[in-house]
Parts: sequence; C-alpha cells; structure tokens
Amino acid sequence: MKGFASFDTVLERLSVGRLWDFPGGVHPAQEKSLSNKEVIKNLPLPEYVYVPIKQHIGIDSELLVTLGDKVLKGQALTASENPYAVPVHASSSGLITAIGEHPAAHPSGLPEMTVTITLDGKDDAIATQGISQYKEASKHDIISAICNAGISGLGGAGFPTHIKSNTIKPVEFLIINGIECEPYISADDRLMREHAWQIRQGIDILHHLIKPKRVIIAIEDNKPEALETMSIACQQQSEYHVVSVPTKYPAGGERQLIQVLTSREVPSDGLPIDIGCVMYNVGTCFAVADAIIEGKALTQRVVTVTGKAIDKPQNVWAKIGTPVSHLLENSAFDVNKQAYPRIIMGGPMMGFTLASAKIPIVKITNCILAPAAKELPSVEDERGCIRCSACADACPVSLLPQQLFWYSKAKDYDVAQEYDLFDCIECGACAYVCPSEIPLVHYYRQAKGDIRAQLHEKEQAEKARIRFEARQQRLESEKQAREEKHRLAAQARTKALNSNGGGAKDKIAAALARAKAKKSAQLQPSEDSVNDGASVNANKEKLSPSETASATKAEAKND
Amino acid sequence: MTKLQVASSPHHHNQRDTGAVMRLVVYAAIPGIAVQTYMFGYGVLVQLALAVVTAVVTEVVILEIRKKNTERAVKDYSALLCGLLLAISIPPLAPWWIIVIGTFFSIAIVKQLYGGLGFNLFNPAMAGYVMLLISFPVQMTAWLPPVSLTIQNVGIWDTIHTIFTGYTATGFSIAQLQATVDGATMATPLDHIKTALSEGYIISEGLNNKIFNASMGVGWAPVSFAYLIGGLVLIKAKVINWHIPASMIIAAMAVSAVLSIYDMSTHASPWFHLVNGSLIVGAFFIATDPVSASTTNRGRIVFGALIGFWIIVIRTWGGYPDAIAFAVVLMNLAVPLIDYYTKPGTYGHQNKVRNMAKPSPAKKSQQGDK
Amino acid sequence: MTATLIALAIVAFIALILGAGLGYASIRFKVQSDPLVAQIDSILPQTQCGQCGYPGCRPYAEAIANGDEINKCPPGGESTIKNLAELMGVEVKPLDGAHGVEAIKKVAFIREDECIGCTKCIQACPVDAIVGAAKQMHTVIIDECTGCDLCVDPCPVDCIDMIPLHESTSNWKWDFSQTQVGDIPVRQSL
Amino acid sequence: MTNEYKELTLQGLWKNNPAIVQLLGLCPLLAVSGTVVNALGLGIATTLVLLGSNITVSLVRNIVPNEIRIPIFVMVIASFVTVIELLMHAFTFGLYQVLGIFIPLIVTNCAIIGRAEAYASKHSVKFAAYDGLMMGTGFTLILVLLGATREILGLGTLFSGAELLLGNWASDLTIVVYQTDANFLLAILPPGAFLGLGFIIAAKNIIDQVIKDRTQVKDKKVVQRARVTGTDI
Repeated sequence: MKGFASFDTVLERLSVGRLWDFPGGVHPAQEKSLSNKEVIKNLPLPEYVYVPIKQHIGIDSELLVTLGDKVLKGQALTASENPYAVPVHASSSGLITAIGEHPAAHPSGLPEMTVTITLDGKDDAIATQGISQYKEASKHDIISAICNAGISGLGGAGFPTHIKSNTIKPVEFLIINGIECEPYISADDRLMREHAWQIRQGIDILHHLIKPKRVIIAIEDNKPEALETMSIACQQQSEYHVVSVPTKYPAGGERQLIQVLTSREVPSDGLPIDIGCVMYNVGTCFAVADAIIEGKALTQRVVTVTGKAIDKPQNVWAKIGTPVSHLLENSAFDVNKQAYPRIIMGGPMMGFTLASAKIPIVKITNCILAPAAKELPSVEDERGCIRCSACADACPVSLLPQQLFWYSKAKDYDVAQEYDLFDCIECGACAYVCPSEIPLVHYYRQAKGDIRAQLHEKEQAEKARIRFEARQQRLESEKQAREEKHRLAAQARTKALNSNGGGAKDKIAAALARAKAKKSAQLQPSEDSVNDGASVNANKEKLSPSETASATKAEAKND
Repeated sequence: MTKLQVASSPHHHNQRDTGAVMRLVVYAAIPGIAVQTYMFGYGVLVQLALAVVTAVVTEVVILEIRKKNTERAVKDYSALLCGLLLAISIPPLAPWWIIVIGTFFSIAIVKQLYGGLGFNLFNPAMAGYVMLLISFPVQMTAWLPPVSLTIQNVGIWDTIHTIFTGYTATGFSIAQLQATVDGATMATPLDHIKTALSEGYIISEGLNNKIFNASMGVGWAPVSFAYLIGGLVLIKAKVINWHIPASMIIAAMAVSAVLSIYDMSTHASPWFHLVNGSLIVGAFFIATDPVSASTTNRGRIVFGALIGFWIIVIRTWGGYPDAIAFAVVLMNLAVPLIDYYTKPGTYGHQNKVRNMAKPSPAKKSQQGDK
Repeated sequence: MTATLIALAIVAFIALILGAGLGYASIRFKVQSDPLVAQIDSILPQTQCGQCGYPGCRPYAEAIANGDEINKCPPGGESTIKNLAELMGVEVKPLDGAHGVEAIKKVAFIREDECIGCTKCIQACPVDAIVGAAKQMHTVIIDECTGCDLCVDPCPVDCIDMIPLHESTSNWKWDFSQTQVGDIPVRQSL
Repeated sequence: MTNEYKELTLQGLWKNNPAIVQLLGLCPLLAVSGTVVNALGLGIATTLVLLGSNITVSLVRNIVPNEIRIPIFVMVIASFVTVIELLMHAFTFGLYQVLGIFIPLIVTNCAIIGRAEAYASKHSVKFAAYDGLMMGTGFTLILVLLGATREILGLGTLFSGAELLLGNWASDLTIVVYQTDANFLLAILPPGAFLGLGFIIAAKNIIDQVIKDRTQVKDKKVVQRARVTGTDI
C-alpha cells in the first residue's frame, strides 16, 4: 500500500495526531524569531509601484489602461479571455507614468512588461461589492469573483486559485498550508496569529466551493501561537482539523505536506487532485475571504523583511509592485553589515538573489532577506564530489542527486531524465548538505533549461523541415506545370505550322534567321569592347537568380 | 569594488565541508590508534607519520603535475585519512619502504590516476594494502606479538631503528622480536588459527595458546573495541550511515555462525571472527569510504553484506588469513551494478494518475501486492 | 596417415555443413537497415542554410550517409556533431571552421520602412517564413524563421538584419554570467 | 620504399599498433609478458602466424564467399598455429613448455583475425604480407617492452631464460640489473601487466599529443556555401 492510505486510515491517524513522514529533509537553523515578534506593520506609501502584467504561471493578458490614465486602488489593469489568466490590479491610486520593461522579480533579473504607477498618496480605492451571502451565490459567481480579484497562489508557485477551486473531481482533503518551512520567513505565521478569523472565513468559502470530506490545517510545530489561534478560530467546525506538523524542511512543499498528512504520493505526472487532495496557502485563504466578502482585489500581501543586515526585521503589508528598496529603507537596512551586496527574494533555501533593488514585490513574494557578512556565507568554489550521498539522504523525493549531478554536468540528458530529473522540486536540500559545496540545484536547473530548449529546437526543426519540403514540392510542381504549359504551347504551334502548310513554315524560318543575324551583329562589337568579367555580369542579368548562384559558383571555381 | 552576489538557491549551507567530514573520521580513529599503540608499540605511530607524510607529499606533487588547486585538495584531509588507514593496517615494524611504496601506490595510482578524490573506483588504502600484501607477503605478515607477550622491550628508538634498518639498535632482527615469552614464534590470531587448522588441529586446540584470552586475541580484541567506539561516534555524528557497518558485521557473523554450526571443530565462532582481525575497523572505517562504496541506502546494505560474506569466505578458504582488503576491493568493483539495481523509487512514481472517483479493485489489489 | 585423412575429411565435412548453414542464414536473416538518411536528417537542425555546401539539410544527410564528414553544420554545432558521431559510429570532430562558426540563434528582421517590396527575400527563404507581395512591404514570421540568413544577400537595399533571439524570463537558462549588475545598495566603506 | 609500404610500417608499429591502439590480443599479451624471453617467443610466433595467415587470406580472397569468410580465415589461422606449435615443440622445447596454452591460443588472437578481415581480405599478397609483418612486429615490440619492464621491476633481471629460446649458449645473456630479496611480486603478477600496459598506452598518447602540438598546421580551405533556394519561379 505504499503511497496511498485510505480516507479512513488517514482520518484515524489524524484524530490521534499521528502523522507520516517524508524521506530526507534537512533542519537548517530557523532564525524566525528575528521577525516574528511584532505585529504586521503598515508602511508609508512608496512613490511608485511597478506592477508586472504577468504575475502568475498563466498566459499574458491584454492591457486595459494606457499611459497617462488615472487609476484607483483595486482597479484592474489587465483582462484576458483565457481562462488561465488572472488580472493584475493597481495597488494604490495614482497616474500611469510608464508602460514598458522593468526588471522582473525573477532570478534572471531580465525585464518584463510592467505598468508603472506614480502614486498620488491618497490611496483611493475603487468601489467594491462583496458577496457576503456566498452560500446562496452560484459557484460560478464565486469562482469569477476569485478570478477577478486576481488571486493566484500566494505560497510560491502562483497557480491561479480560481482554476484550482473549480474542480469537478471529488475532494477528500482540503489542506491549508500554514507550514512555512523556509528559515527566516514568518509572514504566514504572523498572518495566522493576527488574522486567524479571516483565514477561517476564507477556508469556509473554499470549503463551500470544493466540498471536501475534511479540511486539514497544517502548521509546523515551531509556530505554537499560530497553532493556538487557528485552533480557536476553527474549533466550531467539526470537520476542520488543525494539525501540528514536525518541523523539517521542506515539509511545506505541496507534495511533501500531502505525504506527511495522508501518506499519499501525488503521481509524478499528476496533480494533488488526482489523489483527492487540494491545497491552499493560508495567505491565499486570507485573500479569498477579502475577495468574496469585501469584494477587494489582491493588492497587498504580507512580506517578511529580515536578515541580520536589517536593523528592524519585521513583517509588513506591502502593496503589490512596491520596489524592494522601499521595504529595505523602511526596515532600516544597514548596507555596511553586508560583505557584498546581496538581497534575496524568498527564503534562503529557494529564494533568488536580486539584481536590482527596483524589482517589485509580486503576489508570490513572501520574504526579502538581507543577510549580514557572516550570515549565509556564500559558497566559494565547488570541490569534487566525494560520493558521500548526503544529498540522497536529504532528498525529499528520493532522487539520487549525485547521479543527476554527474549526468547533468556531462550533459547526458537522456540518462538524467531516466533518473527522474524532472521530479526534482529544486528545494535545495541536497546542495544544503553537500560537503563539497556543489551547487547541485543550479546544475539541475541548467539541465532542465537545456532539455526544454532542446525539445523546443527539435519541434522547430521538424516544423522547418516540413515547410522546406512543402516548398520544394511546390516549386517542383510549379516547374512541371510550367514545362507542361510550354510543351502544350509548342505542340499547338507545331500543329498550327503543319496545318498551315510549308509556306508559312518557310516564312517563319526566314524571319527567325533574320532576327538571329541581326542579334549576332549587335552583340559582336560589344563583346569586343568590354572585358570578360563585364560580359559575365551582363549575361548574369539575363539569368534567373538561381542561375546567378551557379554562375557565381563557377566564377569562384575559376578563381 | 564589491561585486553583486548573484547565485542559484539554496543560499544556506550546512557548515560541514569535505575537510570537516574527513577530519571527523581521523578524530574518531584516535582511540583505536591509541590502544593499538599501547598494545603493539610505537611502531604504529612511526608508520602513521611515514604514511601521512608520504600521502600528503604524493598528493601535492601529483596535483601540481595535474595543475590542480593543491592547497584546497590538501585541506580536504582525504590523503591524510588514506595514509592513516593504510598505516594502521600494516605490521608496526614493517620496513619503511613498505608503507612508503604502499601509500604512494594508493595516492598516485589508485586515487589520482583515476581522477583524484571522488573518482577512484577502489578504496585507495585497501588497494594499496592488497598491492603490498601480494607483492611483499613476508614483510606484510611480520606482526609482532602484543607488547605484553614480548621478551624484548622495544623502545621508541629501537622501533625507528628497526623500521629503517631491519634491526633494533641492539641488533635484534624482526624474527627474533617475534619470539614470545615462552619462546614460540608469534603470529596474528587469525594466522595462528589458520596454521593450526592446516596442521590438523581443531579450533579449540588452536585457541589453547597464550595469545588468546577467552578466544579473544590478546591485544587484538581491545584494539577492535576501541575502533568500535570511534565508529559509533561516527554514526552518531552522521558522518557515516549505519547501513554498511551493520550489514557487514551481521553478514559476517551470520556466515560464520552457519559454518561453525556446520562444523565446530574446523570453523571458528562468529565471536572469534568479530574480535580478532580487522572486521570492526573495516566495517566502520574502511568499507564506509564514501567514494568507493555504494551510494544508495539499499545498495549500502547489499554492499556491506557481501563484504561480510567474502571476508568469512576468504578467511576460511582463501590463502590469506585476513580478508578485509580483498573483500572491499572486490565489492568496489560491483558498486556500479549495485547502485544501478538499488535506485530508490522516486516520489510519485509508484502510482501514476489514477481515477479517484472509483478506485478499481484491480488497482487496489495491485497496491496490496506492492 | 589414414587417421589424418579421416580427420581432414571430417573437418571438411563439418566445414561444408556449417558453411551451408551460414550461407543460408545470411540470406534468410538479412536485416533491412533503417533508412539512414532519414535518421541523419532528423538530427540536423533543418535550418536549410546551405553552409555545409549542400542545398539543404536532406542533401547533406544523404552526403553523410555516403561518407561525407559530419562536422560541416555550424547551426547544429557541437551537439549535432556528437549525435551524428553516435549514429554513424565515428569519432567526434570539432566543427570545420571553413563552413562557419557555431553562433547563437538569430532570426531575420526586415526594417520595414526601407523594404521596397522586391520579393527577392521571399524567393530566397527556404521555409517560406517571409510574407509579402510585390511592391508590398515584407515581414518575417519570427516563429518560422530558422535563422539561415539566406535572405540577407539577395536584398537589394540591405534592409534585413539578423538579430539574436530575445532572451526573456521564460527562456532564460540559469546563466548568471549574463545577469546585469543592478543597483543593489553597495557598502560605501570599501 | 613506396608510400604504401611506409604507411603500412607506420600503421603497424605506431598509429594502429595492435597491442596499444587496437588493444587486440590482450590475453597473451598480459599473460606471457612476465619476462623478455617469454614475450619475445610469443611475439615471434604471433608474427609468423600473422604473416602466413595474411598471405594465405590475401591469396584466396577472391574465391572465398563473403558469408563464410570468417570460418575459413579461422581455419587458415588454426593451421598456421599448428605448424608453429609443432616447430616450437621441435626446436625450442623449453619455451614451448613455458608458454604452454598460449601458443594454441594464438588462434584466438583477435589481432590476427582482425588483420585478415580488415586488411588481407581486401589487398594484394605483397601488401598483405607486409602488413602482417609490420603488425606482428608492432605487437612483438610492445610485448618485449612490457616484458622488459615487468622483468626489471619484478626480478631485477633482463633476458633471464634466454637459453629457452636461443639454446644453451644464450644463458650468458641474462643481465642482472639489481639484486634484491624482496621481489616486487606485483609486477610479475597479472595486475602488473595491466598497470604496465596502461602506462605504455599513456606514454604513447603523450608522445602523440606532443607531435600533434608541434606539427599543428593550419590548412585554410574555403567552402562555397550552397544556395538552398532556387528563385527560378
């Protein structure tokens, strides 16, 4: 029965508080106490917000606004017909002063299409209408309200929430992920402590939509306060289980958490729904409650600003699009505490370093981390792998990171895929434990990128081949058609000649001979007067381009 | 100018690097080495010094030739550890060139020629030991009796003199030193039993000798236990996994138990095999060398068990009294095969997409079968 | 002597029987090999650029099947040579520099205000990736363009550029050497 | 010497040496290269077989059906090996006893059937004969080199047992390079052969690399790019 426990078994174990475990995992120093002591703060408004048009893993949308437009908080900036697209909204009121490329919240730091709003400081919101009696509303209305509020998973992957909620498959467990297993981050922790009630409302809405048999609210045991507040908020609902999960990274990974709670494994080519589970982040639940009850769009989220180079580590409500520099300034970032400039967006295990402080906060940004000089020391050079397999012991998905590393590095991608390269969740546990300090995940990412590019190239090549062959065929058939036409015309002429009798034939022959004589008489002097090269050129002009090519070839050969 | 630090995640790293791992192994060997020195004299330390110097010098020279980063490679302590393991395996009073040739072979041929740390197919120390044993069997089997049984008191100066010239400062040869209090020439417990068996004695008669104390070799058993302590520390510190030592010792004990049940008189007991010879040091310090051992947990169990099996087989029927080196080198060869067949099942590959609505009984029973 | 003769006769007899068996087997179990040209063609990048000296990828595939060198394809570069070497069972060779160098993928771009609508590039394009008509401005379908640059030469007004493919967050391949050093606050006292 | 002969010499002795480039015939190579004399004996025997078989195969190459050529080559080779074996039995009995099974095993020496298949069956008699001679010589040279190395390392001597090959007068040929009581047994044992061969191959590769670096000539050639597209519509 490996990898699949029945509903009753799961329930039985939940009721006595016995969970399963996932293989591997690591226990990095938590450092959450830096930021989780104080309440979530509101920051002064920034001067500008940069709202990237694409903030989720969906499809590009169409812009609804143009340069110079005045927008209000909560006003949609984009719309799309595509069901997978989620709109983005102005996160405060102001004037659109630029629509163009701006560094993206992406490891590459490459620019993306972004709407820049110069804020007017009033923070005027657009009028909203919630669905307070959502139990009476149709499922479709709720789903579209979630979609229109621009909610995509706030946990990390950014999957559009309305797609996830619009499932027709039966769901046994609705899992609310309050794990937050990355060190340093305490955004969800604070949110649960301060807004447990609203999260409960969000869960209620999702429960109403999905109708699961049970709801499991999973919180890591290093957050006892959050556990308590959530338990109190959920105590009236008998089918809600608030569960304390042992602290281990990456217990907050979707698939790992499902494994811990239910022992079921999401098929590698499937989704959690295939094993009767759906998972939401607590932040998403909070946003859903906002969207349905208040009708408010997703325009802000909790971000942990932490690290030992930050003098005032804290959790803040950050408007979507707020540049990172604004958060750093308002949290007393001390640049002199850093050995080299390094700001990480996300946690230390899966976050990425920023190339610019102008990069905006997006819907999936949960942390801005500014490590001090001796904190999170960066790896110098990798050393040779000693095959110690500490990575395999740490891997939560039971891969063989070492073998993947060999094959990725050797660009032996077929074998790497045989070793299930694409099942790697890039959690970084392997690289964390590696005594040779090999940036294993980086190799996997490069290999994955190369494989995807190769597949794309292969497709392109196939397309090009088909087009080329089609063209050749077309040219061939055109040529044949032309020859056929000439042949028919010649036949007709011959026929005409023959039928007209010998007199006509002679006349034509005589005319031809005359024309020929005239032509040769004309050509003769010119050929004498110019050099050979020019004559070749002169001839060339009469030739078709393909013949030109062959003529050029002939010339080259002569050279 | 400070450079912007852009890097792939994770940005967090465990602080235990290769050098730290190797150092821990060296520290864990200290109790064993101390007891061994106490039991067998200063020769152990002299050999250790020779081996370490040779190992590090060879490593540096070859890395220079290969134009690699010498400093970092030396700091990973792998050469030092290799020299150490070889030094504790050879007779304490073996001539100096034995350990020098052996260590040079281990580092230059077995380790660096294959590409350096991480690429060697064989355990360098054990391959070096095998080379020495088959090339110089006389010198390699010249073990002295434990200090408590010798007539000659070999001091530190005598030890050094013997290692470099073959004779003590007072002119005794190794053969003379091998004589025990009662005048009998001394061999290792395993050797002794092997000889006894070949001369037609049975085990219990063989054990009836001064070098045994309740079937434990005098001097040998304490050394084994000291290494056992170090090995347990290594497991506790998560430097090595329990799989290889456990499976290796259990397999060796099981095989010898079967044999001794089959015939008590010609096959020694599991206990005898455990405490005499190098089973324990092999299980914790040698077979667990990460580079040449299996890399999956299931594979490690197979790897260890087969080493244990071969040790007893070679001890019983082979030409050499002890067999750790042969067994380890033999199984090193099988590692790629073991690894290939013991790949762990990746998450999510046991069950491809199923239909949750109606879990068909066929599928359920299939799961049951698994 | 008779013993030798008998042995010889036996050997000859065995040889005859086995030889017959072998002969039969070689006819009966003849393996129809896969169409090699198609296999080679599928490895080639299908840019149809002609840099190999053959008019298109398929002709080059045919040439390779007939024993031509495998290192004449600059667009395919190292990986193509490696795959070809594997397929043909020959050694990997470095790309023959005489045919060009492996470069990053580019696509053709027509500066449309300069285009005079002569259709020469349309005729030159091997994969019909340029649309337009006589006296009308032409444009390149970027998705179809193989980057062969065969359209560049025929253009009478030189309005076609080969530009590198735009790198975006969706096709970026974790190469930090390309990352722009931005404006992350830098410690002053250094 | 014409170009073909020069090329054949180069191929056999260096570029395509059966022992260190093609790695053929390793079984006898590793087994009997313990001393120079053994190596030389087997080397000469192999060369003679190679010579004979190449000539014969080349002679019959046009009348042998393609399908059954391998069995026929094997028979030819086996016959020559039998001849050699009988000759050695008659004239160098001591060596015959030392080499033992490895003389009959020449039949299965891949170097021989390899040359028959790859060269002799496609070329005329004189070239085939020369090829056989050169390949055999190349093989013998490596055998002797390996034998010398192992003998010096393991026994400290050279040409010990020369009388086995050359008769009693040759026992004076033995050279004692150094005296030792601790023989380096590893060199004499099979692992020593593997290690030695590895080093010889490595040395050859280094020399090749040096030669290549020295004679790096840049031949520039210009290739005319083909116009894929006709525009003759």
